[in-house]
Amino acid sequence: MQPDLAQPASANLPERKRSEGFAFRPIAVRYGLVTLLVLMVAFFGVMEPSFLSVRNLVIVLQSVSIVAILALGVTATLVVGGFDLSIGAVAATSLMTSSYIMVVFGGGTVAAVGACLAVGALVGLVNGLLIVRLRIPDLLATLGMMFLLLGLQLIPTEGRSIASGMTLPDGSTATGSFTAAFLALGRYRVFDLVPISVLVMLALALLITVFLTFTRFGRIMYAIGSNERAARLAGAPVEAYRIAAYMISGVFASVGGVLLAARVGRGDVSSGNSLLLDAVAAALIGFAVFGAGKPNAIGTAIGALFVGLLLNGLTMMNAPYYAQDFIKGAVLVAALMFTFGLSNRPR
Amino acid sequence: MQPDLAQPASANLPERKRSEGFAFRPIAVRYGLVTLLVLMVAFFGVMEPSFLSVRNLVIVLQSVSIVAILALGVTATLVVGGFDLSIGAVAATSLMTSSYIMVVFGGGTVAAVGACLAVGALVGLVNGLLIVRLRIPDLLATLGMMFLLLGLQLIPTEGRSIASGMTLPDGSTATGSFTAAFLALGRYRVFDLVPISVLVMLALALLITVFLTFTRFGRIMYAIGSNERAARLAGAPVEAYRIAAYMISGVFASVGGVLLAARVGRGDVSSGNSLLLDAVAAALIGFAVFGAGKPNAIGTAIGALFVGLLLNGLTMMNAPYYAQDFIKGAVLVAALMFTFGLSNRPR
Amino acid sequence: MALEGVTKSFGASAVLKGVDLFLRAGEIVAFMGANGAGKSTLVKIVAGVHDLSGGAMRLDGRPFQPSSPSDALRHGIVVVHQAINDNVVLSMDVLENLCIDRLCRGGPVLFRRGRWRAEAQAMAARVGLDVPLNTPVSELSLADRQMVAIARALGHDPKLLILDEPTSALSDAEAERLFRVVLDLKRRGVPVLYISHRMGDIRRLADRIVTLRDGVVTGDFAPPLDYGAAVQAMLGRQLAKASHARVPGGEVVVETRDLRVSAESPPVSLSLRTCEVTAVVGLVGAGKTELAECLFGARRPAAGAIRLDGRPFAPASPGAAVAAGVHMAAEDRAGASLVPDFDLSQNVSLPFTRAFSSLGLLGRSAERRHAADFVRRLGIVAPSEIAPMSALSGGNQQKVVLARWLSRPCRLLILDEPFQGVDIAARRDIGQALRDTAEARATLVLCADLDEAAEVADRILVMSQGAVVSEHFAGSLDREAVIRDLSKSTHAERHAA
Amino acid sequence: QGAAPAPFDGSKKPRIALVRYLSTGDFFQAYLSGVERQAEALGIELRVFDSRQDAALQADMMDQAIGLGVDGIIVQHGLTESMKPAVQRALDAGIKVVAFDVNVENEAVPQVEQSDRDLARLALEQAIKDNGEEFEAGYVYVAGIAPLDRRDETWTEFKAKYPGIKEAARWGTMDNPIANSVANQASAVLRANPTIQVVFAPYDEFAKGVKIAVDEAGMSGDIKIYSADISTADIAAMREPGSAWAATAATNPAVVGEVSVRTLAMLLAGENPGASVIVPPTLITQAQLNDENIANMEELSKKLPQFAHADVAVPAWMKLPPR
Ligand SMILES: Nc1ncnc2c1ncn2[C@@H]1O[C@H](COP(=O)(O)OP(=O)(O)OP(=O)(O)O)[C@@H](O)[C@H]1O
Ligand SMILES: Nc1ncnc2c1ncn2[C@@H]1O[C@H](COP(=O)(O)OP(=O)(O)OP(=O)(O)O)[C@@H](O)[C@H]1O
Ligand SMILES: [Mg+2]
Ligand SMILES: [Mg+2]
Repeated sequence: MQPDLAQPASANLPERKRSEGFAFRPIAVRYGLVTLLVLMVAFFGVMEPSFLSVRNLVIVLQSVSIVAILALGVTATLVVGGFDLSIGAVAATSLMTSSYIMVVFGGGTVAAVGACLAVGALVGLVNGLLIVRLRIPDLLATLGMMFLLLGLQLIPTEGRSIASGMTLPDGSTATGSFTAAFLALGRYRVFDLVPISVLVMLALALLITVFLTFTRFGRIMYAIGSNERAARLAGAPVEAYRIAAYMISGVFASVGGVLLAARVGRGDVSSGNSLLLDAVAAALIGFAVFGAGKPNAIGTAIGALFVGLLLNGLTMMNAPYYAQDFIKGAVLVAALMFTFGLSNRPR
Repeated sequence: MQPDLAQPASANLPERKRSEGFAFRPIAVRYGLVTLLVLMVAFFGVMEPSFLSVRNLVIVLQSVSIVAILALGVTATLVVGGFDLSIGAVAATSLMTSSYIMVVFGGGTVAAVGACLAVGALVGLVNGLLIVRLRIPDLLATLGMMFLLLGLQLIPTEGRSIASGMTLPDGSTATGSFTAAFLALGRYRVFDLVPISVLVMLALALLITVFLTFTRFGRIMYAIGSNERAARLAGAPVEAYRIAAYMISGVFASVGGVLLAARVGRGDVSSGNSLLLDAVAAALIGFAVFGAGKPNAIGTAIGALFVGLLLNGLTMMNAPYYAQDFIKGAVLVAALMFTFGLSNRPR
Repeated sequence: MALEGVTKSFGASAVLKGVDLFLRAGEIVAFMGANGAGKSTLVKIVAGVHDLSGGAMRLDGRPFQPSSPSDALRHGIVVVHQAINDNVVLSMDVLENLCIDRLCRGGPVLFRRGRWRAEAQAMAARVGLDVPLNTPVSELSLADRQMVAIARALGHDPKLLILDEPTSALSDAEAERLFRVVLDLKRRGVPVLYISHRMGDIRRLADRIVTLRDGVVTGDFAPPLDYGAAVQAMLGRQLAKASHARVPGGEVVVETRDLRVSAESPPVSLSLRTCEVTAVVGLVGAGKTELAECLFGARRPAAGAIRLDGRPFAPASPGAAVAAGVHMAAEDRAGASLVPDFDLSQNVSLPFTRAFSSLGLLGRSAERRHAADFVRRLGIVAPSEIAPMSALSGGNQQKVVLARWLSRPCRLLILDEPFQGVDIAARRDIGQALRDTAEARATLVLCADLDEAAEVADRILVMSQGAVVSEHFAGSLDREAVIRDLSKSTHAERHAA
Repeated sequence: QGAAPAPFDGSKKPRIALVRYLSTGDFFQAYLSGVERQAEALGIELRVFDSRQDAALQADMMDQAIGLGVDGIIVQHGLTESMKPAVQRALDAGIKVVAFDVNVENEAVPQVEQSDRDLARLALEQAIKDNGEEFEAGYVYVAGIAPLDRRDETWTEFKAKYPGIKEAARWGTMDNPIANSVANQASAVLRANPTIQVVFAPYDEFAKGVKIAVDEAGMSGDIKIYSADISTADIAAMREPGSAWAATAATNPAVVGEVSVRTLAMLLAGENPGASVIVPPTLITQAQLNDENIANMEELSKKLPQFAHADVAVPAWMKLPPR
């Protein structure tokens, strides 16, 4: 990436000489996935001209926005060498929380959104403490948290979804309703075109990219993910960073949940498991983008876009859902073969 | 733990004085989860005497058997430092394959079971090759495989469930049906008490425990999981072992699928949805059993049993499904806090 | 800095049993002790990695109790730890590694490489580290990684510098550059605690020697330094004079013909015989490790042929090499040899599980007996033969690696930097053990340090830039000539280029 | 009201179990509440077993219920193949069984049904009434889900019967949150097929998703959605100004729950409720909701008596839940 070097490349560093002649491999590795993306767009564009309309591309962005936001959050935990399985459940919990606050407590937009973000941060904090202080392995702690939240979010309504006028477990009727401002988060379109969720996604993607790639905090997080011991010995407050990563992940997931609630307009009972898998897929595909080979925010965003475009195009072409799953899997595997198989990283 | 050394401790072996005083921590770490299990059983037994009946315990075993088999398979991949996200999809594919062979092709029991095992081994092989040869990260390769299989299994029937007399996509009617022998795999009870799936689970648990713990192959797999490079430089054929681990996982998952098909008696598209997460949970809880802190087969089996007993007991006590999720998550987190938080492993 | 009655125990085993130590400004204190004496433990207490179990520490007269490594760093205590991979982040490049601790301490939020480049270059230049700043550290040799760690440590303005066996992976040229910087720091009044098993280093640097044995200080030697007495205080016994007569080689076991480890490297032709211990010395980066890897099947040579017992030998993998009777103890102990989750006995038996199993089932007691035997023979300091690796000191971990590869007969035994972190006495013993068992196999030892090589070898080959440039023999060793041959060094060439 | 026969004469507190295949979502929650209410009215002790869409577990739970020694079991959904032997085991143990929405192929087991075919028929008839016999339709469907498969049969019949109905696109997914995922798909479909006039989405989650997409595409004026099932949230969605959701056909799940318990109670009392007990569906249109100003399920029950109570399985002695 850096055209660095004060000294001329020394003779016994063979890897510095790569640039002589046209090297196909590194280019294939670096741009393979992006090329595939472009080809895919071109193909769908030819097959179905309306695919390439601005409106449709906005639709694609909108459809990936929530997954992308979750994926960006989980990327932060991947960077510090962790993994957050609870994001789907956090999003579902946040969906229920915001609905509950507005519909049952009659709360306003700010209260609803604020409570969700607080819940996300709190869950992230608890995850982080379980992992850092009690040294529960990441997967295990967040899996436990996932089950816990899946149950917890249904307890207040006894498994009912939340809508204005619903009957509460105690027999009374909920009097609140979704506020217009809250619904606007899901429905208002800037310039009558771009939904707010897309803007939120773009903003968060930019934020986390800058954070991870260009700030010293990001550097330290990568260092922790690569060699926690060395980072600790170099003076990094490893615990604090790891907890912070889980809090980022929790907050992002809760933002996803808020946008979901605003779009759906009710507190839908859902496990969020599909969100989890799609977000994880996006974050992992991100490894392959630009041959990064490690978690990175830009890659995650492109990974989410990749899946979104693919599914949108296939839906336009009337492919049934199972064929979409199949093609999604096949394209994923093929793209990864391309990227990882060609890169000759040493093992 | 171990009575020391054959030789009298040489001058530079510092003496071990552990046995002075009662050491609470190591015991809590080692037997914490098992104690919790026993307490749980006692509690449910008191609250609902029929919980402790032999029949009910057999029901628990039967209800965990399929998840446990998948979890045992995924344990093998965890041991070599990998992860197999495709197990749920493999089980579902195997369910559909066996049904398709019997119902559409009119095949026999042996053909159906054989084909499933072959599919499982093949998927494992492909996973292994993707990971080992093309160096795609484990999570990513198996996630792609998962989506691919989820779609693929639905293509032959266009998403319909497979049952005798079903209409095929080409308009004809399927003439075959589940063979009695195949259904017996799910329904026959030895001594009119123990279902075959329980026996299969116990046999596989024993097999994989012996394999991982007591054979040199298992030893080498653990070495690969702990330091792959060191294992390779100690002469281990690392690639072969890692591929083998994925094949074990694939075959176990397909056995789970066969048993599921035999129990359900139909190629049902939605069966197998929750298998992945439950199996992963069991395998991860296994880390905590006996304070192992690493993947292990006995722990996995006990982990599966733990969840099974909990859910069975809660059901008996009329807890609604969401409360079950919540309690499952809470107990999981509590158990893990206990085990990992107390162990003073260095970081 | 002063330590008063510091004690430390892990569980029931007391490692430090009341250590008193003080460091004055501008003084280099050599800290000597046999493997497992507790040196690194002490270092880690000062560095805030471990809590102390008892006693007290003072810094500038004030009580000092670092709660974490970052706390110690803030107090100006800079440490290069013994385990090299604890000092570097492999996935990051040289520049990032050089400035990571600074990033942790604060500064502008945005990380701009440009801002750090000049500084990083200065840090690298100070120790003569000569690699592009954007090279990922994972691609560096162990020695260069060590140099990165040292460069970072020296780049601070430390109040106290602690170097825990910094030269174990270095050859004389790098070590000399390190010494110059350390001496420079000393002149500026920085106290230095220097831990090494190399007498050469200690002779060069030490103002004072403190010896530690089994967790207690057994000697504090002020100038004029009596090195013999210090060694005796550290070991608790006299060290026998080491000298051996050259044993001539027997039959040829391994022969390489025009072997090129990579397309650019020169051809290497050598033959290794039974009975004889051959050492290859060369500066860091001379290509020793690469040659060894070719013989062991861990690297595919670009050209040339190897013959083993007269038959062509082209191992496709380390597994094939082990099967053919070629054993190699790799250079990177933590990365390439030890399995952290395994206990001592399991680490010893790893390549030879077949020998301890019947029908695939492992015989645990035979395995443990075997390991216990080697614990005794190599003097490994460990709670038991089933101790986890994390409970062993660095030198003792190295001995475990050696025990592994010495534990079965073989045709060719390759030891790449076998004496990293091994104390003087143990080095003698291991050298003796090597020589005693050399009869039935060819033995190849790769060392950056000439003293180590001379101690064990019958024949010494000097390697420079991938080529074997001269051959010397024990008994008639002309050190000056060897050093001259060595100094046609890679680094000299590099600078010329 | 005649004297109640044993065991409802107070001689003993009967115990029954509800063994469920599906439990997540409003329909199932409402069904459960109906079961609970009717059980309470009859003085029955109820045990609930949730197998969460795990057919094998559902069979295990049947055995668990048998082991508990209950007097009767209601099987709520499930697969014929896995439930048939399990139900037989229950019958062998002398337990009375009622099945809701699953055919266990057993004469001794009465079937409670909310006729899915009728649901689809009502909705589609309304679609034809509103749009004529010729229109371009979108269809949301996921195969392999039993009630959807049955509704799909009716859709296939209608297409054959009215050749003017053209199915322009078909989509659907069960990825949760379902409404959100279906909305994503529907957005793409509507871009590709802007001429669609009618969407048949025979499951309220599907309809909700389509409605979101239609709103986002600004096409609420051009498209009408017909669906099945209803909940409080659905009512709100249907009643939004300019909502594209024109009509839905539904049975009141709570009523179905009550009927299930009553059917079992008749069996326990030794009476014969008949081989199949059908709860008739009701068509609910947007206009109706607006005219009557209905905001939730309770008001719907009040305003549409046929929705509040199904006059099936009500022998004279049957105690009904208070309303
Ligand atoms: N985490 C631990 N748990 C138990 N014992 C430990 C632990 N760390 C070190 N020890 C023991 O403490 C003793 C001193 O170890 P230390 O690493 O300080 O030795 P050292 O003097 O640095 O030796 P070397 O020269 O080999 O580096 C050793 O006997 C070791 O077994
Ligand atoms: N993974 C790698 N990628 C690129 N270059 C490497 C790699 N490992 C080593 N080198 C370079 O190859 C050259 C030879 O390295 P080698 O490790 O064989 O030297 P050596 O003589 O064994 O030195 P050392 O004393 O460091 O072990 C060195 O210049 C080194 O920097
Ligand atoms: Mg040490
Ligand atoms: Mg080397």
